[in-house]
Formats: sequence, structure tokens, C-alpha cells
Amino acid sequence: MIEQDSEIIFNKRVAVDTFLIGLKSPLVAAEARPGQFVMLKVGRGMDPLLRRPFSICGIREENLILILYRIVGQGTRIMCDFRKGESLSVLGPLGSGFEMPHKGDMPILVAGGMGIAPLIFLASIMEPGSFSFFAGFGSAKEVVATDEVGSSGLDLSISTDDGSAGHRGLVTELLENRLAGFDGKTSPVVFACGPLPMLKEVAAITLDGVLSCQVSLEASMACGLGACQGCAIRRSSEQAIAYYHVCQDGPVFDVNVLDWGAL
Amino acid sequence: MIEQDSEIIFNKRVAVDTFLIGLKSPLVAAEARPGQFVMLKVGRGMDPLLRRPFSICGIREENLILILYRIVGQGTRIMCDFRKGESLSVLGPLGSGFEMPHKGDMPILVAGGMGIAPLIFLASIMEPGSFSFFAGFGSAKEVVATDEVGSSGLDLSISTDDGSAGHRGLVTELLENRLAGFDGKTSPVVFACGPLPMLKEVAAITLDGVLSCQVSLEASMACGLGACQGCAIRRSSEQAIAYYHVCQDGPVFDVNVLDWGAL
Amino acid sequence: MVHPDLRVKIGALELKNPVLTASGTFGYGREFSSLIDLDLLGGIVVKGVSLKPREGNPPPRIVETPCGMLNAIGLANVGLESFLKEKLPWLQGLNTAVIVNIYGHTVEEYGAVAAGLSGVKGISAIEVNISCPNVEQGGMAFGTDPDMSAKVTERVVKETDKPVIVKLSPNVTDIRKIAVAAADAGADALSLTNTLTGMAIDIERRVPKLANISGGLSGPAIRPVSLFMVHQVVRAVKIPVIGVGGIVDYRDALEFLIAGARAIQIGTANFVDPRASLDIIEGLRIFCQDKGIDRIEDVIGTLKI
Amino acid sequence: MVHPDLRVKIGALELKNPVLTASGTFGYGREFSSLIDLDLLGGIVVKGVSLKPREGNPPPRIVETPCGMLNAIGLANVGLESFLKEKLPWLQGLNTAVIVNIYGHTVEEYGAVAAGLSGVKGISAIEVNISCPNVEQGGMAFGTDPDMSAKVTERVVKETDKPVIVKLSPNVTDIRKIAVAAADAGADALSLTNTLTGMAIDIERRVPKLANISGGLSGPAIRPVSLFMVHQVVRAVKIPVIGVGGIVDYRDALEFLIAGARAIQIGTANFVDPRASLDIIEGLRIFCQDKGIDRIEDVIGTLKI
Ligand SMILES: Cc1cc2nc3c(=O)[nH]c(=O)nc-3n(C[C@H](O)[C@H](O)[C@H](O)COP(=O)(O)OP(=O)(O)OC[C@H]3O[C@@H](n4cnc5c(N)ncnc54)[C@H](O)[C@@H]3O)c2cc1C
Ligand SMILES: Cc1cc2nc3c(=O)[nH]c(=O)nc-3n(C[C@H](O)[C@H](O)[C@H](O)COP(=O)(O)OP(=O)(O)OC[C@H]3O[C@@H](n4cnc5c(N)ncnc54)[C@H](O)[C@@H]3O)c2cc1C
Ligand SMILES: Cc1cc2nc3c(=O)[nH]c(=O)nc-3n(C[C@H](O)[C@H](O)[C@H](O)COP(=O)(O)O)c2cc1C
Ligand SMILES: Cc1cc2nc3c(=O)[nH]c(=O)nc-3n(C[C@H](O)[C@H](O)[C@H](O)COP(=O)(O)O)c2cc1C
Ligand code: FES
Ligand code: FES
Repeated sequence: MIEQDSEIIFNKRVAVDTFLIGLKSPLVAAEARPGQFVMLKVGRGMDPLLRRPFSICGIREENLILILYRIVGQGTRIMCDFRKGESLSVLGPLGSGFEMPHKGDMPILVAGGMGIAPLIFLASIMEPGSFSFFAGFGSAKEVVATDEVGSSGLDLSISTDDGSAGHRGLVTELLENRLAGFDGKTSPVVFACGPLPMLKEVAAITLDGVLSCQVSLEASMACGLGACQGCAIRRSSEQAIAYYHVCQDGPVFDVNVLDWGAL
Repeated sequence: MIEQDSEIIFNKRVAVDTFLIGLKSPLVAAEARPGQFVMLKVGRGMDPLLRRPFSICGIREENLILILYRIVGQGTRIMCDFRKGESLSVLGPLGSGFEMPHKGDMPILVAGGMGIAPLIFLASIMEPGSFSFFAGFGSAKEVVATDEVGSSGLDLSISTDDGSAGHRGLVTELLENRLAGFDGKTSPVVFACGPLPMLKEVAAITLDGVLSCQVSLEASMACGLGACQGCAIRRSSEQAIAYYHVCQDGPVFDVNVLDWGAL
Repeated sequence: MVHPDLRVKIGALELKNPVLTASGTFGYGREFSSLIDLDLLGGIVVKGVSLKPREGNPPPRIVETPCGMLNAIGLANVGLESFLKEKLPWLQGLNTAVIVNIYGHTVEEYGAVAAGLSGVKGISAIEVNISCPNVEQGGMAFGTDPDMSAKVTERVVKETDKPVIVKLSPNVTDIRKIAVAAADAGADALSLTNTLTGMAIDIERRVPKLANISGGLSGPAIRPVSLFMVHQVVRAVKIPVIGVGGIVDYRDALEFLIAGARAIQIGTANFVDPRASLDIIEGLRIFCQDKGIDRIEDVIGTLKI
Repeated sequence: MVHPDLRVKIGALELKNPVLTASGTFGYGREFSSLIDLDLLGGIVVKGVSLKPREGNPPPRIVETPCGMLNAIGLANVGLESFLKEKLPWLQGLNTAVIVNIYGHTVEEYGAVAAGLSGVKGISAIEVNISCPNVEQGGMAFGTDPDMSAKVTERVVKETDKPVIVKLSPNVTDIRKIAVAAADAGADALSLTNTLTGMAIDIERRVPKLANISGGLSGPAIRPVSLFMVHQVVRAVKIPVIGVGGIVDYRDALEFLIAGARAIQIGTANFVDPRASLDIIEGLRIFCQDKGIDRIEDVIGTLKI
């Protein structure tokens, strides 16, 4: 883990309100594993004050980290104006990352919206064709083309809420369809990232089916280091300390360890 | 007086840490007189919060206002990164402006550092050759070339503290030399803007010689409109209300009306 | 969609919308009149008026701080007489509520200013600033002591026929005590908060940045503090509460309204953007339209806890 | 130019420089150990320790505000026993002052935690957080009442051989009263301020943004308030004062030192920039060098008023 000023190599629009930024951060890039994230200092003054967490979406040319982000508020609005040549403080890589699938597992990646970011990174280090990848978006104009984000050749099944691209409906429906097709020879292992309602549905499906599943969660964060205890999330089991910290114990969790009712 | 978002037409470096910004602000430009100023909103977030006051340095092509500024802190550091095409909220023109010299007067313009800005505007509307213009800087690299700021042909006598350009010494020495040369046929009228110590010296010289003199002052400002009473400055006379407000009663004052001892 | 109704009532005081400009940040209204249409405002609270003119503190009087500013204007104002003669006539020409902020150094002075404004046409209400030093009591501020707050309130209420809004200081251990004291003493409404006391130091010259040493902190920086106090006071008193402190856009305004404030005041934001109050009114209108809310009153006090 | 001497003394406590990390913002130090060399710090104040482990408040626990943040962590911590067993040994390996922040729900609990830390190697001082709710007294915070502040201080001082720093809340009418009470009760030093109480509301869902409703405001937004209180307290007590609140760079640190604080703590800035405290130490060093100041002690309390 390191904190370093990183040069912006590019910052391009890849879908509506969606950008891909490439940051020259060799030390972060060297350590990063899929599911880990970075905290970016986006404000020039002290407003906004806190860093913003973003999943690492990929590594390019050994020293570049890629971040896929959507404009949702003050910080991301500032980010989209950043230009090549400017620099940015990157803190990372942070968090635990995904546990890689075992041989013989059949990985299924399920993304909602920007939740696609860590899964693109995960997919990039897996054998092409050895997994399924489902990604849901609001509509066609939000769909992130994988070759735009440097993952050309990635075989992605899309769903959109309005049917303007791919399957009309929820991405969890694609997951359910896929699971229905399993024959019992390979064991499906699910990797999911996206908005909370989607993750809850994925949790319900996988807990119900007693399937292995890892979810990547979000929480408001101040430090990203496990120091402030701001990013608490309720554990499922009854123990002395009832909370995990998303930044340190996560952001990737086994679906079994969380208290989904409290989320 | 108006508040309007104004497009940045250019923002170029004209000396060390010194920039000239051109803002497309037709309504402000139409009203502006030399000595008046504008308040610029420089922060994108709320830090820095308040607008920054800048003298109008000139009007170009009817709708462009020019601002000459030096990087001294957070706000001006943000400004120098602004690029053509971006826009900025301009509030102005504010304040009283210079009272124009009468026929037969011999205007002497005395500038220290960025104090040159309002005087360039003043000079631009006077008959070439009908006045003297002295400008003091720290050193040669701080000297603003007048043709860089769109006032080519302006006949300027320079002083620098270190003698690296023009007269070595204070700009007030140039003023004193010039005053010594007066024959009594024309009456010198002084227009001065610059750092406080320089203005105090100009005040001492002109009060002593009973010369007409207008100075343009600075003060911390919040509103620029005469509403907050933040920019108070002590009057010389003893009256019920002991303060002027720089933003509204000034920034240009007759040298006689101020309490120079309290400044 | 119908045009949402933005009118609110603060007791007897009816406002065309809940957005007022805060005392000391909007002069006597006129300073902003060439920039915005003042008649669109819910109302204007003018700069604090005292019995006699006051010159205010020596400069520097203001300094910027992170997301805020400190001011030590020292309540500079033209005094009651000049206010009535020189400032009020122009204000009377406006079609918006004019609220006169007053203060004094003694209970008697407060009473005298209130009496002087009583019965005067074109004044919708009196706002009593109790956050200034009480010379009689050895420099303690009226607004930090429940008994003194009650005394001032009582006197002002007695001396005037106008609705009386008491403006509270946030520099207290428990603002609810002061709020209850003022309410029990007859205040028609409360406004809160005034500024938090703060300081800044010039490290080069090793002097306070304000000639007055300390000043009042305002602006977005204090918003969470003011909002919490409004939340507390709304639950402690029965009279209407007006929220003030760090509001810069309609979302901030909504936070106060949802917490239970029946109106809000815009202070420092006027400096940052002279159109701030009008933009907030427009923002509230659009918010209501988008959500299908007919009356802004239906938003007030809807916090779920 | 010689290397300026940055050492300061807080009573019996000697620090290699005046820069400490503030409780709750730096975990148990270890969280930052791969990012910065902790041995360069003046000291580390660890997260508040209570007698029993505490799980803390439900999320959301933090929310950003203009130039600041609200937190309602709820004093989540591993408890005294685990602290001694699991956290302290690692801290003992550091070459910097380790100050343990403590709190309790009763005077007795404070005493018990202090007793448990007494005589333990590797603990330089105890910082007593008196800004948490006092259950015994019906929810009022110890830190807002001079008598209760004195009682807690007395008890902690009695139970421990370590220097005792009492950490004051800014949510009071006159912080000098609490400061004097704590000093008279035997505190070796004071640190101030803790967070200002504040709130933020989610206007879409009309709920408080924090599950706990209110939280503590920290960060640059509060700096002017903390600085003014330090200024006041330094002039009211004879014991050393440690300044805390919104410090993000060496210039901010200097404001507190010039006002009279003998050391400072860095809180929220650690989140913004994990190197903040080291940059501040470096900034102080360069400032002294540039000005020809031999010892940082010569800067402390040099405010001209
Ligand atoms: C571990 C982690 C990884 C993330 N990875 C990505 C990523 O790869 N790409 C991406 O675009 N975003 C990602 N996010 C979310 C991202 O951090 C937020 O979108 C960003 O902080 C918003 O900043 P802002 O200033 O633009 O919005 P703000 O002005 O702070 O907030 C605007 C709106 O967004 C909501 N919001 C803010 N932060 C979050 C959050 N953390 N979770 C949910 N809602 C939030 C706010 O409640 C508010 O309604 C990640 C978050 C976490 C915790
Ligand atoms: C009427 C008027 C006209 C002006 N015209 C010009 C102009 O044409 N060109 C130009 O470059 N500047 C001009 N100034 C000064 C300009 O407003 C400040 O330089 C600017 O506000 C600094 O902003 P900042 O955020 O960069 O500095 P800050 O971070 O606010 O301050 C940095 C340092 O500069 C000092 N400083 C800040 N504002 C002032 C001020 N108003 N006067 C003196 N010192 C100050 C501060 O004390 C601090 O030491 C004018 C000021 C006034 C009042
Ligand atoms: C420059 C200035 C002058 C002020 N003068 C007064 C005043 O005369 N009377 C008063 O009650 N409040 C006064 N205030 C306080 C404001 O009315 C308001 O309560 C405070 O600034 C908080 O709101 P804000 O954060 O929106 O500015 C003044 C504030 C500022 C910034
Ligand atoms: C997330 C967080 C947790 C905190 N926990 C504690 C604590 O356990 N004990 C304590 O005395 N202060 C605690 N504080 C207060 C800080 O130590 C400090 O007094 C306050 O944040 C002001 O300083 P700052 O503005 O530099 O952050 C906490 C602050 C934050 C932001
Ligand atoms: S963000 Fe600070 S502990 Fe997780
Ligand atoms: S800056 Fe507000 S009155 Fe001059």
C-alpha cells in the first residue's frame, strides 16, 4: 500500500456520464489484485475534503491503473474535468480483493452499473471462455463497451432495465437463467458487484442455492485504511465485535458472513 | 452592475507568476470605467468560498474585460489553471473609479506591482503623450510588458527594487523626480495604485506638496456591494460614521479623505 | 403539474415563500436591488439596528476560513433614527416582508429600539439579536443566559405590536434552554443560529487576523451545527423556528425545512452569489414540482427518525 | 543554519516534536505504518479505549460536509483487555510517545480504565475524553459540566501514575470554566477541542444521514472555533494546552502554537493525506529555519494582542 501523486495519462468518456481514467501509478499497479480499490484525492481545495473510493478496473502496461467511474456528485464531477498531464494523489491498493476461483469452478461474474469495474479486472486475469460475465445497465447509452476499457474480446452478456440493449430486465435474471443451466459437473462460483438491491438479490439467489458467492460492497469511507471505523457493516454472526469494516475486511465479502437483513 | 457567467477567451502568462485573463462579459465591459473592479468566483467547490476582487485592466473589442493578476494564494493559483472556453462568474463593475483629470492637468500615473492594472485602463483612455506613467516592480522578471496586455505604444518608465530593469529603487523616486521638474504652468495630478507602503509614500509626497492625488486601495472584501461593511477604512475627518467602505466609497479615494495614520 | 404553493406562515407573519435574507449580509436590501428582483424574496432581514449609530470595529473586519468566513463588523449601523428616515422609505416600496434586526447593550436599549419601530408601516416583524455583549452584566452575552434572554424578549414584546423573532446564538451548551426561555417570555418565533465564535491568526505577523481578535464564523462550514440546533429546538418549543446557517443551495434549505424550520435565511451565500436566495426559491419550486408536492408546508418537519 | 529544535514539553511529557495524531483518526497507529515512518511523529493518541469492548453505532457512521465531516462511530473499540493484549505490544515497539485516549460511562469506569493503564510500559500519558454521554447523569455529557469534569479528572489522576491530559468538548457556553475545573482537579494538561455536534439530512429519504441522527463535526471547517477556544483556555489556566481541530498544514499548526498551544493534534487531515502529520513536522522545521528560529518553543504563545 502506498500514497503517491500519479499522472493522468488519459481521462475519456466511455458511456453517458461514464469515464475511464488512466493513472500512472507503478507501485499501486504492481501490487493490485482484482477487487481491491484506491482512494483518490479529487478536490483541489478542501471541498470536497475526503478522498473518494474507486475499484481498480484494470492494469495496463505494468504501471497504469484504470478507474471506471460515473458522475454522481461533486467529486466525480470534478474528476471528469481532469486532463492528461495533471496529477492526482492515489492511495492504494486497499482492501482484500476477490478470492480467485479454484480449478474446476465455473465463475459467473455479475455486475450492475459501475459494479462492472472490479469484475473487468477479475475477468482480465482469467482464462477467456472459462467464465460467464453478465452486466446490467439502465439503458443502452450507459453500456460500457469492453473494448473501450481495454478489455476487447471479453464476452459479455448485457441486460438493460428498458431493453434498449441486450436482455430486457434485471441482470439477476441472466444469473438465474445461467444457474438453471448447470448440470452439477462444475460448481458455479459467483462474483458480484453493483448497487445494494442487486446484491441483495444475488445474495438471496446464492444463499438459497448454497452457492459460493463473493460480493464487493460499498460504504461511506473516510480513511480507507481501517483506522476510522467509519465504513462499518453488520456481520451475520453474533460476536463481540458486530461489524466488519468494508475498507479493510472487504470490500469483497463472502455472501455468508454478512447480515443481509441489516444492509 | 451585473452578475454574469463569462467565458474565458484567453488566460496567458505575461510575467513571472503574472497572468492576463480575458473574459467575455459584454454588460460589464459596457459600463466599466477605469478604477472600477470586479469580483470573480474562482473556486469550483466552496473552498475558497468568497469572490476575489480584481481591478479592470482594460476593455477590448467592446465585450472583453481584461484582468491582470498575480498568483499570491489559493484563489489566484486556481485562476491561473483556468483555460480558454471555461467560464467564470463575474460581478461588476463595482466601486467608484477614478475621477478623470481636467483639461490642463498633467496626470502622473504611479503603479506598484499589480497596481498597474487599473492605471493601464486609465492610460488607455487618455491622450497618448499627455501624461507620465511610472511603474515599479520587484525585478525585471516581474515587469509586465504593456504590449503583452494590449496597450502597445504606452510610454512607461520602469523602476525595479534590484535595478534589473529601469531605474534602481522605488517608483516613488521616479514620481519625486518628475514633480521636481514641474514649472508651475501645468498642475500635476497623481493617480496611484500599489502596495500600502508605496501608497503611504505617495500620500506623504502629495499631501506635503498639496497636490491633487487619487489612490486606489485594497481591503479584504466579502460582498463588494457595500452590504457587509467588511471593507472598512478609516476616514480622516471626525464624523458620526468613521469609516468608508472600500468597495463602494472607493476603491479610489482622494488622498485627503483618508486617515493615513490608521492605515 | 400545478404551481406549488410556497407560502409559509410564521405565526402571524405570512411570507410568499420561506426564503429570507439574513441580517448583516444583505445590507438594507438596496445594495442588491440592481442585481435581483427583491420582490421575489420571502423577505429581507435588514442589518442590525441600534438606538444610536455605531461605527463598528476597526479593520480588518473579515477573513476567509475553510468553507466559511469570520466577521467582526462590530454591528456598524446608521442607528434607529437614520434607519427610519433614510433606509426604511425605500424598503417600504418593496413588495416583500421587511424584518428589522435589532440589538442593544442593555435591556432598556432593546426596548427603546423596539418601541421606535412599533407601529411603523412597512415593517413586518422584529428580529432580536441577543448574541451581543451585555455590558450591564460584565460582558457576558445575553444570548448565552436563559434569564437574560427572557428579560430582553419580554421587554421587546412589551414595547412593540410587531411579531417578535428572537435570534439565538449557537455558542451555548444547550440551546434548548435559551429557546424555551425566549418562547416562555413571549417570543412569536425563533431564528437560529447566529455565528459561532472563532479566530484566525496571521502567522507571519503573529497577530489575530481580525482587529477584534475573534469574530463570528458563518458559511457552509457551520451548517451541520446550525441544522442540529434547529432540529433540537423544533422539538423543544411550540413556536415557529427559522433556520439560518451555511445554506447555499435549495438542498441545504430543504434540510432545514425537513428538520422543521418554517422558513430559512440566507447569509454568507449572498456574497458568493448574489442570486443565491432566488436560486433557492426556484430550486424549492422545482423540487416540489418534481415530487408532486403541492405546498411547501407539506415538507416542513417531515424528518423521519 | 543549525537544525531547529522541535522538542516540546507538556509538563512531564517530553515530545520530539509538537505533532501528535488525534484519537480516533489514526487507529492504533499500525494502520498507517506501511505509509509513513511513525517514529518521526511527536506522538500517537490511540482510539478511545473503554473498559469493555464496544461495537459502536450502526452505519452510516460518517458523512462529508463542507470542509469537514460528521462522525458517529460510537466509540467502537476493542476494550481495555484486548487493547493491552493485542494492540499495545506493537505500539511498544515504536520510538514515539503513545498516549492512550480513554472514556467511560461513569466516573468509576473512567477510573477503572485509568487504573488498568497505570504502570504499563510504553504508555506516555492518558488522554481523558470527557465529551461522551454520561448515563448516570441522565444523558448530559461530562464535558459540559464543570463539576462532573472535575470529578472524572480527580478520579483518573488518582488511579494512574501517568500524566493526565483532559480533552475538552467545544459544545459549551464557556470552555474556560471546564478548563479551570479540570486543571484544579489535577489535570497535567488539556487538549481541545473535540468535535462540534452537528447533523446532516438526506433530503430524498428525509432521514438523518447518520444512523445516530447527530455526529461530531471535524476538519478544517471547525478550525476557527477550536483555535479561539485554545486562545481562551491558554489565558485561563496554567497547565499546558494541546490544540486540536481542523489542522491540515503547518500554517494551521503554527496558528495554534502561536496562540499558546504547546503541541497540536492532527485528526481528519490523516484521512485526506496520510502524510499530513509528517508534512506538518517538516513544514514547522522549514519555517523555523527560514525565520532563524532555533527552538519551536520560542514560537509558542507569541501572539501579539
Ligand atoms: C470500495 C468502493 C469502490 C467503488 N468503486 C467505484 C467505481 O469503480 N466506479 C464508480 O463510479 N464508483 C465507485 N464507487 C462509488 C464512488 O466512491 C462514489 O460514486 C463516489 O465517491 C461519489 O463521489 P461524488 O463526490 O461524486 O458524490 P457525492 O457528492 O459524495 O455523492 C453524490 C451521491 O452519491 C451517493 N454516494 C456517494 N458515495 C457513495 C458510495 N460510496 N456508495 C453509494 N453511494 C454513494 C451519495 O449518497 C449521493 O447521493 C466505489 C465505492 C466504494 C466504497
Ligand atoms: C479593489 C481591489 C482590486 C484589486 N485588483 C487586483 C488586480 O488587478 N490584480 C491582482 O493581482 N490583485 C488585485 N487585487 C488583490 C487580489 O484581490 C488578491 O490578490 C486576491 O484576492 C488574492 O486571492 P488568493 O486567493 O490568491 O490569495 P489568498 O489565499 O486569499 O491570500 C494570499 C495572501 O495574499 C494576501 N491578500 C489576499 N487578498 C488581499 C488583498 N485584497 N489585499 C492585499 N493582500 C491580500 C493575503 O493576506 C495572503 O497573505 C485587488 C484587490 C482589491 C481589493
Ligand atoms: C458580515 C456579517 C454581518 C452580520 N451581521 C449581523 C447582524 O447585524 N445581526 C444579526 O443578527 N446577525 C448578523 N450576522 C449573522 C447572519 O445573519 C447569520 O446568522 C449568520 O451569518 C449565519 O448564516 P450564514 O452561514 O448563512 O451566513 C452577520 C453575518 C455576517 C457574515
Ligand atoms: C472518525 C473520528 C473518530 C474520533 N474518535 C475519537 C475518540 O475515540 N476519542 C476522542 O477523544 N476523540 C475522537 N475524535 C475527535 C478527534 O480526536 C479530534 O478531536 C477532532 O476530530 C477534531 O480534530 P480534526 O478537526 O483535526 O479532526 C474522533 C474524530 C473522528 C473524525
Ligand atoms: S474507511 Fe476508515 S475504517 Fe474503513
Ligand atoms: S466588501 Fe462588503 S461592504 Fe465592502
